Amino acid sequence: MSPKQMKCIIRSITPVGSYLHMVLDAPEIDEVAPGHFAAVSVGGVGGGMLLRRAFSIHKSTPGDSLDIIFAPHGQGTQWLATQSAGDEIDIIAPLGKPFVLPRQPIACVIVAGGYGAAPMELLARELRGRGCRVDVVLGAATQEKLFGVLDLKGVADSVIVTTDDGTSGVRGRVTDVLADLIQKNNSQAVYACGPMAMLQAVAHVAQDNGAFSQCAVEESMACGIGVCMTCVLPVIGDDGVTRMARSCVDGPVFRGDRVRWDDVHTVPSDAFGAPRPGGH
Amino acid sequence: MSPKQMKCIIRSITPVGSYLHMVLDAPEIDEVAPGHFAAVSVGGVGGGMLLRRAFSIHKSTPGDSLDIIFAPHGQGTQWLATQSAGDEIDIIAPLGKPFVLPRQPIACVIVAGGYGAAPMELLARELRGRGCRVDVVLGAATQEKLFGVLDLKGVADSVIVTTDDGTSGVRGRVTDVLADLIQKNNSQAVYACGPMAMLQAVAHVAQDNGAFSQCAVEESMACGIGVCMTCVLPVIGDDGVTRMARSCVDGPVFRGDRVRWDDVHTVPSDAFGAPRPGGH
Amino acid sequence: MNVDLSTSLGSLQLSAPTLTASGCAAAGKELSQFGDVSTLGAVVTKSIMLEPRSGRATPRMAETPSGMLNSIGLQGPGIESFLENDLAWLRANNVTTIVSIAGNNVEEFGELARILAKVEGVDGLEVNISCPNVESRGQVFACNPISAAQVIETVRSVWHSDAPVLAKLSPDVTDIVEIAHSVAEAGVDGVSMINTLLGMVIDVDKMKPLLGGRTGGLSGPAIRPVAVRAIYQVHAALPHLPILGMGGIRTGHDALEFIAAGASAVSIGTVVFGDPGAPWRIANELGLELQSRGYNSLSEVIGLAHQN
Amino acid sequence: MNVDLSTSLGSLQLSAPTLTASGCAAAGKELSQFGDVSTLGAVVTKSIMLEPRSGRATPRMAETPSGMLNSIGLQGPGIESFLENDLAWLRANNVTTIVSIAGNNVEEFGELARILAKVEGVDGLEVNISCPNVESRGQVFACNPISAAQVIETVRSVWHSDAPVLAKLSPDVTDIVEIAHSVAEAGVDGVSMINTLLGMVIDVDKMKPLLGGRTGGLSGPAIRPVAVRAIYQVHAALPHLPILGMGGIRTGHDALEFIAAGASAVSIGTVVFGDPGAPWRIANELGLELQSRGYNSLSEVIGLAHQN
Ligand SMILES: Cc1cc2nc3c(=O)[nH]c(=O)nc-3n(C[C@H](O)[C@H](O)[C@H](O)COP(=O)(O)OP(=O)(O)OC[C@H]3O[C@@H](n4cnc5c(N)ncnc54)[C@H](O)[C@@H]3O)c2cc1C
Ligand SMILES: Cc1cc2nc3c(=O)[nH]c(=O)nc-3n(C[C@H](O)[C@H](O)[C@H](O)COP(=O)(O)OP(=O)(O)OC[C@H]3O[C@@H](n4cnc5c(N)ncnc54)[C@H](O)[C@@H]3O)c2cc1C
Ligand SMILES: Cc1cc2nc3c(=O)[nH]c(=O)nc-3n(C[C@H](O)[C@H](O)[C@H](O)COP(=O)(O)O)c2cc1C
Ligand SMILES: Cc1cc2nc3c(=O)[nH]c(=O)nc-3n(C[C@H](O)[C@H](O)[C@H](O)COP(=O)(O)O)c2cc1C
Ligand code: FES
Ligand code: FES
Repeated sequence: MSPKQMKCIIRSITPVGSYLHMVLDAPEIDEVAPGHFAAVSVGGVGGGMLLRRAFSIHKSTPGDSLDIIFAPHGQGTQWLATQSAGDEIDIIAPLGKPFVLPRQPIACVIVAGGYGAAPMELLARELRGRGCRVDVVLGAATQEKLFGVLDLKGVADSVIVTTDDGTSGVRGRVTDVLADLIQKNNSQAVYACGPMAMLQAVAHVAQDNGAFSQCAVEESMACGIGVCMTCVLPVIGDDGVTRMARSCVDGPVFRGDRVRWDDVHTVPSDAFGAPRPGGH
Repeated sequence: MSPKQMKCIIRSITPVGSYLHMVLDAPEIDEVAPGHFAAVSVGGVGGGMLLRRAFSIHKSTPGDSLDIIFAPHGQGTQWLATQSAGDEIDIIAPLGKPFVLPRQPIACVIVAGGYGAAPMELLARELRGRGCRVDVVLGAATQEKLFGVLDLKGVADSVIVTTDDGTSGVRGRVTDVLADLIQKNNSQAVYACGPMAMLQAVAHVAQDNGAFSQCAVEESMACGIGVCMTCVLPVIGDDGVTRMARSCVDGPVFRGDRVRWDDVHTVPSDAFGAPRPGGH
Repeated sequence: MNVDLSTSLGSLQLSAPTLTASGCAAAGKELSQFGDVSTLGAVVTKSIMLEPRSGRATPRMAETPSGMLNSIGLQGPGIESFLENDLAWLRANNVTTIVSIAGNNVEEFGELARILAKVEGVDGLEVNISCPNVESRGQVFACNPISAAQVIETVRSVWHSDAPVLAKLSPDVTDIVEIAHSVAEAGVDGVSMINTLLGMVIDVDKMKPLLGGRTGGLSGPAIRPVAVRAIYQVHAALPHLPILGMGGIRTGHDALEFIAAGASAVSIGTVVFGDPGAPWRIANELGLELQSRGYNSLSEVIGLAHQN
Repeated sequence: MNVDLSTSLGSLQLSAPTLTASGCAAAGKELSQFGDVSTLGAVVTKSIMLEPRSGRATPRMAETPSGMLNSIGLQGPGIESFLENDLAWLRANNVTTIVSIAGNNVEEFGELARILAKVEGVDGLEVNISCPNVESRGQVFACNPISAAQVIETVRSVWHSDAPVLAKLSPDVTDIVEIAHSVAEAGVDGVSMINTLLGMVIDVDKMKPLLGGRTGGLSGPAIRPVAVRAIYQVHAALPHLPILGMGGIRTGHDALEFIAAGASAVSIGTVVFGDPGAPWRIANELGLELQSRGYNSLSEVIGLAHQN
């Protein structure tokens, strides 16, 4: 389906750990796939903030509602946190390329850091619906920054929690337990969403252990719809050529083995159209 | 008293005709005199509006509350109209030079156009408290734009209403009835607040009929506290010299016979510091 | 609405007064999810260069009060791919198209114009001279009346088409009227103004400029008063030179300011990022603004603020 | 807070890093209702001219997105009255005072400096060269490296005081580094930047420029990225030239951006209109920003963004 710009009434906004869970009335929304995101206007009339904020779609019921999970962080998300049930906000959804789902009922691992877990319940349900085994690793810096543990326990075959400070689950990083999990279940696909450093590590562990990975990246986006070219990162194409791909329309989900993680935030010298010695 | 910057919780916000009546919790407010104004921040966090909006103080109880009456008009007042009881706004009050009150129990006329009536109940009470006779003329384009009719009826010796379209009271302008009123009661002072064109007409009628006038003007203000020099108008000083006076600190109340009404929005060539032929 | 919103830029008739701004709508395709781009005045495409170009390192944007900075660095596929894919799509969809071109030196501008002169579907050329001249220590063409004129003369000499050539001016100059005079003499059919202002945001955690490209271009409503002033000045000096106005237009009311200052049509840029439907909405609002003030057509309002 | 916020502008030691911006705090008295102005780095007074001056017709201001336009036209009482009333009040209240001066021609600047060199209580001079030179068809001094230098040389030649002389630069130039070089060679002890950008708003009901003076100066957070860029460029070119930074500073975080870009102290301008306590609040916030990042003093952060 193609994205729609909609005015939505906030049905509820509820704290969940460090996050806020916002449910929107979205009568115009169609089918949403896991990994799709929504772009939300912030700041209101006469506001000084021009750009939308991107959030993974947590849940959605066609013709009815759409949920997001967000962390009050900078100016825009802080404003969003002050909104209440009954207030109207403007969103565009669904946006981006969602996770690619396996055709076969293979064993999969879902890995998420912090609010990166937002789209994962939807994903886990889809995978289970296709007969896949689904093991989950959820990590965060500390307990309050975990999201979705209970919900995912209700869907997945197993859920392992890691926290940097040990306040919940295993003390450590998601990658500390990932290799074992892949080995044990002979997992063939890893689905990941979270901070870029985590994604990079996950992609490597997956590759080292013979699994395919799908990573939802998070890059600063001005438009979210593919027209501005701000959200790029170096991604290797089918032809082996590295291009500065737009994470909003070519992503946010990319194959983990195709993103040049070490070169994110740079333009590799062998990228398509990169500056040549002596100018272009 | 000197002005204070205060965070105030909105106690209530209620429509009155075309206007909104906002009552603020203002525990820090001291004594307020009729003609003082308040400057209100608009737009909230990250908002694009830097400047405060000025409103006459309608009522105030020291240590307790402060009321304003406003018309949702441009961007800032429209934002203000979306605020609700319980929300916090930032105000500076009291500002400006209030109406000068007579020492003797003379007969006075109060003339107001539209929301210009906001400070007039307070003024009428003060004047009555000094033993003055108080007659009131309230005008507006149409009935919904009248303000304070009932309240003033409760305080004043008489109230005449005029509307341009005749939807309430006498069809016509406040000045249509003013001369008669001054003559009839031998009024010695006229107090006015409203649009500049009305003030000009009132000042002339007062002068023609031998009365002293005090006019609260309304000029675009950037700071409201006397530091920016945006809010000026040509006013004749005690020394007979015309100066570009700041309406926020030298006013907003000026003697009607001292404002050079025809020259408002210009710099008269005989004003102090006016450009001389051939440059400065 | 019975207000005639059609307008023109030199010989190019536009059925609607709002266009997209270069770099803010790619080549129209993505935006077509939010409206029919063939009903816009025109799509002005992202500035295209001869060769494919990767652009600058990220971060490429920073939100600023009522504005944003960008340092894209003209990422694009190069003219060949542009013709095959982007222009082909625009033609197939009957979109009025103004192609924006950028070069590293005068010759590249000429080469691009030569190529584009030969193809169908180019309804106008916007020459983005607000980019650095690698042969002049990176000085921006539009910041120097002589190099600005050289670009235009070179383009003009190979441009054998009726489609208008517009020069896109930078506001980062001491005297924009001087630059406008210079490109007018060099033969442009009109000017587009304004491009972004050079700005910077510092990341105080990393203690370095936030953008990968260090400096970036400031756009959005923050710069609107600068754009209106620049257009007013140029229209006052060169009343017959058509102006495509841009810089922070968010509403029909804003657009009317630009028209009154002297623009014949307007481009919608940064505001599209927050509101992809803006180019259509603003055209509609502009009609209502004109109607409510008793005007029958947009054309009668062009430059009207100069009469009072 | 155990962060040392003291700083300096040339020979002038400042106990606090925030100053008022010229024209945004009159001569300090009105602001003293909201805080003790003697605790600010300094009060920079509204630019004063030789003669009393009425300023421009109203309206003199327009709110714009995250900014405002003003066209005050340097209304003021003239130097004599300034000394008698304003400077006397500042001295009596122990306020560190930087006097801003403006002239219609080079001689007037010299005359003002000559007068001020003789009086007590002038801790610094800010030479507002961002005003029109009536002898050069109204071109702004700060827009021309030669006339900018002439003003500074003339002031310098009569300024026999240790108090620093700062030149206030305009951002409305093609190359602000060139102007900074020029005034540095002419002998300034530092530069203040930036003054406002030239802008305009059209009143589309009256169909004419809204401001009485037609154009006005754009200030406020809208222009902050332009200010940061200008300061960064000048500090890169002239690392030893002290900079007093200004342009849309609203928070301590903003102030830190300016310091990191190369400013030694900052002036708070337009934001004072909405928040008269801002100069004190921002100094405090700046201290917290430094503390939370582990810095012990403001001075160690000046220009730090150039190292990464
Ligand atoms: C595809 C995608 C999905 C996301 N999903 C979620 C989610 O489910 N929950 C959640 O809490 N956050 C999510 N984020 C991150 C979220 O978009 C940012 O935290 C948010 O934009 C920050 O806005 P702000 O107002 O707090 O910060 P500000 O500092 O005010 O933002 C300024 C500008 O920078 C952009 N920006 C700043 N940080 C980020 C960032 N980390 N990623 C992208 N843009 C940024 C903003 O969009 C804005 O344009 C997602 C980001 C992307 C790209
Ligand atoms: C001393 C004084 C007392 C006032 N008392 C009242 C009152 O009791 N009730 C009431 O409804 N209004 C009152 N006004 C007018 C009120 O301040 C303006 O209607 C209001 O500022 C407009 O803001 P806006 O957001 O609607 O318009 P915008 O167009 O968004 O305003 C833009 C800028 O222009 C200024 N501005 C615009 N119109 C006016 C105006 N008419 N007067 C002054 N500044 C203006 C605003 O303050 C703001 O800075 C008073 C004005 C003054 C000066
Ligand atoms: C992300 C981005 C990319 C841009 N790319 C170009 C470009 O390629 N060529 C060009 O001439 N202008 C480019 N511009 C400038 C815009 O076309 C426009 O002139 C400027 O942004 C002011 O208008 P606005 O405030 O409405 O965006 C770009 C602007 C932005 C924000
Ligand atoms: C109302 C107003 C009046 C000003 N008057 C002067 C002035 O007299 N002299 C001067 O050098 N700068 C003057 N300025 C410019 C400011 O000092 C400052 O350089 C500019 O506004 C940018 O800072 P800001 O965005 O913090 O206001 C004035 C600015 C404003 C808004
Ligand atoms: S955010 Fe604009 S292209 Fe991706
Ligand atoms: S509003 Fe600033 S001096 Fe009056």
